[in-house]
Amino acid sequence: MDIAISNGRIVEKVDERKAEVIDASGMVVMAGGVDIHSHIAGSEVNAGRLLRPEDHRKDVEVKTAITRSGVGYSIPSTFTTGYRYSRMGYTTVMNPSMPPLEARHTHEELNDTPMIDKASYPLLGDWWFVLEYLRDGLIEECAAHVAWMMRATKGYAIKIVNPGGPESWGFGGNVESIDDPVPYFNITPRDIIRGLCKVNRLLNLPHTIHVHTNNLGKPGNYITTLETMRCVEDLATEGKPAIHITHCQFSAFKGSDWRTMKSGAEDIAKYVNSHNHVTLDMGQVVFTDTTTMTADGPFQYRLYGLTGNKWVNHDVETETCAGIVPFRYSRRSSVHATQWSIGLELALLIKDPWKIYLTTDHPNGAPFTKYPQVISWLMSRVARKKVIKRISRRARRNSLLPNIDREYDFYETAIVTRAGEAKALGLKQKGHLGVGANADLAIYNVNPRLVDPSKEYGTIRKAFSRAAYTIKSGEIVVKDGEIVRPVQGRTFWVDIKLSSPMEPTEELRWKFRKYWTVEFENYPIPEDHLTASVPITVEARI
Amino acid sequence: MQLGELMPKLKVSLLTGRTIDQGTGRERGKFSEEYERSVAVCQMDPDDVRLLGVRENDIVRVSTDFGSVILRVAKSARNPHPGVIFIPYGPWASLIVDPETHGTGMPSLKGLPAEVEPAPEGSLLSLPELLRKHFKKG
Amino acid sequence: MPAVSHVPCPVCGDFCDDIEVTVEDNVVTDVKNACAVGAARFLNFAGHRQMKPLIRKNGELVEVSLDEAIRRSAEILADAAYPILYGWSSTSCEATRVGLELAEEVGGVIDNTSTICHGPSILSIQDIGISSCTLGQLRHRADLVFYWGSNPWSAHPRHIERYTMFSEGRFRQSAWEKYLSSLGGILTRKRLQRAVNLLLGRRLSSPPEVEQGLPYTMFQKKRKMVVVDVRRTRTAEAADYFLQVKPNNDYELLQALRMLIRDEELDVDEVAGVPVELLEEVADVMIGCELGILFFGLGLTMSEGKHRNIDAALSLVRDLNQYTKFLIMPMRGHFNVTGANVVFTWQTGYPFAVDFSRGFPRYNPGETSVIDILCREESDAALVIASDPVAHFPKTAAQSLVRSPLIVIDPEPTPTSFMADVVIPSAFVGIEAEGTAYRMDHVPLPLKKIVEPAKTCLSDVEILQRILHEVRKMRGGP
Amino acid sequence: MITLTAKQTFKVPIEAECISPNAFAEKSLVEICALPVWEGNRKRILSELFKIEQKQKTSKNSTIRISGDVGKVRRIGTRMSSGEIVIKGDAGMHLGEEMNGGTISVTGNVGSWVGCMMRKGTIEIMGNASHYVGAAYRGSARGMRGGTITIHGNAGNEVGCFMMKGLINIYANVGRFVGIHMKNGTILVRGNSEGRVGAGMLGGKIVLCGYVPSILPTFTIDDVRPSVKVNGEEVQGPFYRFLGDLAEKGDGKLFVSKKQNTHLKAYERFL
Repeated sequence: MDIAISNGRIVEKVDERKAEVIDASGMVVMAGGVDIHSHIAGSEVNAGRLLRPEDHRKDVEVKTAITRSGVGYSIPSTFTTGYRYSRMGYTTVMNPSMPPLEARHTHEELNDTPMIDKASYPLLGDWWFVLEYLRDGLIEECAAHVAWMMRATKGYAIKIVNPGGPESWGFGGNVESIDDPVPYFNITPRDIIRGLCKVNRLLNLPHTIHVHTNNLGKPGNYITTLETMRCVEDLATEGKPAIHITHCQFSAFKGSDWRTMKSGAEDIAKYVNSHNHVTLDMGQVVFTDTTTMTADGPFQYRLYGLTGNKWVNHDVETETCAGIVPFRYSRRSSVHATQWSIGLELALLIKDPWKIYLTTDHPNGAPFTKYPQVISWLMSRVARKKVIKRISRRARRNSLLPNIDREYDFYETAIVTRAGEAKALGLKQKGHLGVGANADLAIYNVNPRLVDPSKEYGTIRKAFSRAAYTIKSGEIVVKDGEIVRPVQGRTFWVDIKLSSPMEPTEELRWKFRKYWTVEFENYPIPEDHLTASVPITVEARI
Repeated sequence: MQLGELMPKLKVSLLTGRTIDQGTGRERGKFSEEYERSVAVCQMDPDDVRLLGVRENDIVRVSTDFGSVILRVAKSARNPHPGVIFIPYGPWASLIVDPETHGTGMPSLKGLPAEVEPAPEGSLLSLPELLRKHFKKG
Repeated sequence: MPAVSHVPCPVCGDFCDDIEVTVEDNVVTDVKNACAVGAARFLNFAGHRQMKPLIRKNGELVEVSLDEAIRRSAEILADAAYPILYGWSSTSCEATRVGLELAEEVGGVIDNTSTICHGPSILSIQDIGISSCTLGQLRHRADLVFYWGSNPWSAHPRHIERYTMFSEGRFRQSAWEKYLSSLGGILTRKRLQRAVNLLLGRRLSSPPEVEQGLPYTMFQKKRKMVVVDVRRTRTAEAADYFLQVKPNNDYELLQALRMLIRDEELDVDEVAGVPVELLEEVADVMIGCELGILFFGLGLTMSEGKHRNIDAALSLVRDLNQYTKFLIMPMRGHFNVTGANVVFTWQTGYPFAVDFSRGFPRYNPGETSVIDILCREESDAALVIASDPVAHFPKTAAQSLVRSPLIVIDPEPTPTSFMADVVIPSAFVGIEAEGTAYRMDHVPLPLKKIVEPAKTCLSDVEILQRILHEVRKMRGGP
Repeated sequence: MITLTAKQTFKVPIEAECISPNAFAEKSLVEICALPVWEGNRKRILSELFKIEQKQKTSKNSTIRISGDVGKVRRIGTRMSSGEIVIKGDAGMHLGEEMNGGTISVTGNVGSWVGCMMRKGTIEIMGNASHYVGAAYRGSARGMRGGTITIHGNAGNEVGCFMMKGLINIYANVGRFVGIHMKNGTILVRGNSEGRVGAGMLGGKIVLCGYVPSILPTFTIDDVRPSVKVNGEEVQGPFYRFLGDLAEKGDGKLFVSKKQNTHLKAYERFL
């Protein structure tokens, strides 16, 4: 079959005599890859870059006639990030944690991240405005201010990280469960999640709330994860998702301590298989030297305690915090190996591929450049067995993988790397090849008729590492895994239309002066600060 | 015996740094009177000034292993800090600091061993004079 | 008359963004809320300017057209085998972005002024990490404030008032009246008067604030201030504890504190001229606080030990987090030195001292840092922007800099432009040109354009873009 | 056997990691001449900068002799695993970086980062070395991991920074922060030190036969020893033995000559 492309979109047909023709026969053609959760830009990512010269030294990109130079490995510089995603056939990447006060920084970096479309999720779960309005039950006021914040920071979705944790971390504390009150604010994580879930619905945002659960990275936390999913069950409407649990692997630990730590994937999969209001992404671990970074300050401090590695902490006034710790996943460690197993177990035990998406929570589980390897594990039992043979014995004994025969086919792979993500994000023009879709395509040089992914997983891995062609908005940008044409890539943000648009009240200004150390007028980011701004207008219900 | 040996010399530790005057001075322009006055100065502990037998605004020569420079004496408002002199960042201080970075990129600008002596014969150079003298350009 | 408000102040790392500037027919006539230095910048920037481009011809700087100056600059950079591009801390991030592209194009070494201020801090952050925050976090929560080898009252005049001791936050009260009562004696009162004038003697704008009785503040204890310095600075006088450390002995003091907070015994009775009893008392205060912050300045990065002093400070603060919440922050000097580090890092992975000579970024301060390169006489050309190395580099480095062809882009004449071979006057960023800059705590803010620059003075961004374009033309590129 | 002679005195830095027995191995003279080097931002071939003579076809065990002014030639012998490099005169920075075997000897002085992150082999410098002898790269906590570095002259600051294994043997004086953050291995200094010896050390052994201005307050005295064994050799003392760096909860051993440091007598009251 043929796919016709004309000025950036997929169309019925074009005049073949005039058109440039790509012969993709014997290759796999998919929509451009969509990443729902990858830390590629912003103050936190950049602090990680600064922290790790030893990480960059071993992996460099040399300047060419058309591309800029840069460095990897686990936290690539901006240009390199764009090029490497594009080489893998990805055309859209979501940047999941943006401290609102430093949003300007995030967008400056995204302006310097070529080849891909992108968007960012502002961190709103511990913003004092949210805590106070939800505490006082003022959902609509809360929604109005969230709408203002989305516009001010040019954000795309509501990100909630360890709800209540960052505020408690302000004085070095944390919350232990979703009903543990936040000091000085008498509100619980449950209230925050439910409140923002309602706000999300009032505002008609394209994506659900994007949640990093409490107790992340703690043995036994799968209970918290189940509670978190349950606590918004009643808020789901017409079978649509109401919550996205991100990098679920890190929130699916069983056991009471590190010694007894096991996989909780089975219980979570069981829940997800029987409910339609939840989507997940994997947060897959790959055995390598990487860098962990989250807005979960207390978790990162605990990680420093475990590893003794260098540790960065960055608290952001009235809003959130962030932490960074370099980390090496070793197959000999039973904990790390179990984590590796959990990610794949989730992806294989959850029946409906539209409910779980492929991520490594770049760079937390592994750099995004490891996706092709993860794909090969999903598509091949043999590839998985090969690793299982070499991991810690304890982890092998507890792993569910040996008894899982499921192997993804190319369609399922396409869903967990593009279609599913695009759907969950409400990006209607992405993730498919239907007429009207963005002409973002990836063509991989592997023949599904001749290649058996289960046996030839090496071929699969190679093919997905270096796309034969990547087409971005109708232009060939990558050929045979090399950049042939640098493009800017757009930045999406949601422009929320309220029935009565919120005027900055005297109260807002007063609070501003009290809460932040910058002037109200200097806080919002003007649209022209984004090199390629694409507002997505949504009509709110208020 | 020579005159030089009669002159008292003071072994001190040299600090350089920012001052509010240097800050406001530079805002008047690097070639302004204010800037010159604010940076071509050696702030000393009053007792050290007495010890050296000079008065405020007298001329002294400050020398290190890396050079020497003529400066105006000022009693520092905040004391005591005997044996410590302070010269604000600027073309004058830069002539006598230690360029050694010990492989860090950062020269050694604070806590340098130095010597202060009265220099009645010396005269304060204007900035252009100073630059021409030491850089043979401009 | 038109008053522009909420103007960020393009002078020091505090980057206060509440300045109100009055402009009458393109001239700044009044400044409110700024400190002495800030006000001086806004009121005097126009006074001392170089308006026309200059090129040195047989020994003399003579006026030339902008095109000729641009072309000459491009030639110098394109011909160089190891050029230096230095400055960047007093210009916009947008300019730095172009600067990095230019450095990459000409295969040069690009370095910013942190190389001679907080470069060592960055080196040790890369070994230890750092537990830091934005300044508002401290206004709301800090009950213990350390200033170590930094004197905000002179270098960051509004710091104490806006962010620490004299500021008021959700959980903290201003320490004003405690400070007043804590002082006795005429002399101190005189000094206090000076201090007060410095702080509040400024012309203030902002109408009296309307209290709305919102459930906002929950005051707890007041703040304590500790100052460690080799001199009794003005800041020291406001302190609850002042530790006068022997010059070049900060490292010992910090390491000793690391043991004392763990209640361990020292074999000595005095460290760096400070009796151990006093240190033990201070250690208790540190453990006892709810949120402590340690601000450190060049007193620590420049004295003997350099980055290892910072190692000790960062480790001390990290260790303290076992007992309480403790944070640390370098007091950055120039208003956008943080921004320079940030842009360098996202484009190259490294915050300063980046060597593009092999077509990709390499970083190794001591090898690729500008002072070392100059002292080894390795560079054969230099571009200096918005900085004055001749005034601030050690003599040997400055001499080496002026020996090879030197391009200077600066709004005003400086000792460096005085020595230059090409001088390109630019617009004052933050006054005559807009852009983005980063406060010392990494908070990005917009730089504003409040007056029109002279026709002959382009913005740094435009000048650099034109040089880059010219270089590419010479190389037959696009 | 192959000899390289620098054709001129270089101004800008030269990057020549290709000068190593491994890179020359099994190559004809023509191939060796064509090896890439960098002169500042200009890519050159080896023969543009050096006069090259080859006796017989080089194996990976053959000897490379270098003469002329190579004080600015960096990364000579990087990652070499066998063979020998002999430099007449000074050598530039990063000499023998990540070296994995073989020997390098220099008759003159060397720049900073000599033997940086080396694993095996020996480096001998007849003159002085600059800073960061046997250190780690920025941000990495893994310095020298084995082998021997001998310096007959002085060495600068941070000798053995983040050292993990091996021996550094310095016959004259050293700067500050000898053995900073070292985890293991041995550093023997026969001359004096400028101070802050063993700062932040977690383990390993530092022996200082000369004078030190002071011991860090975070070290505690533990014993006086008549002599110390350093890789087979008895170094005669007596030495004060300190343990530290307690600020890092380290248990490194620091031996300091008693004779040369009478000002440390005060510590004896704790024995």
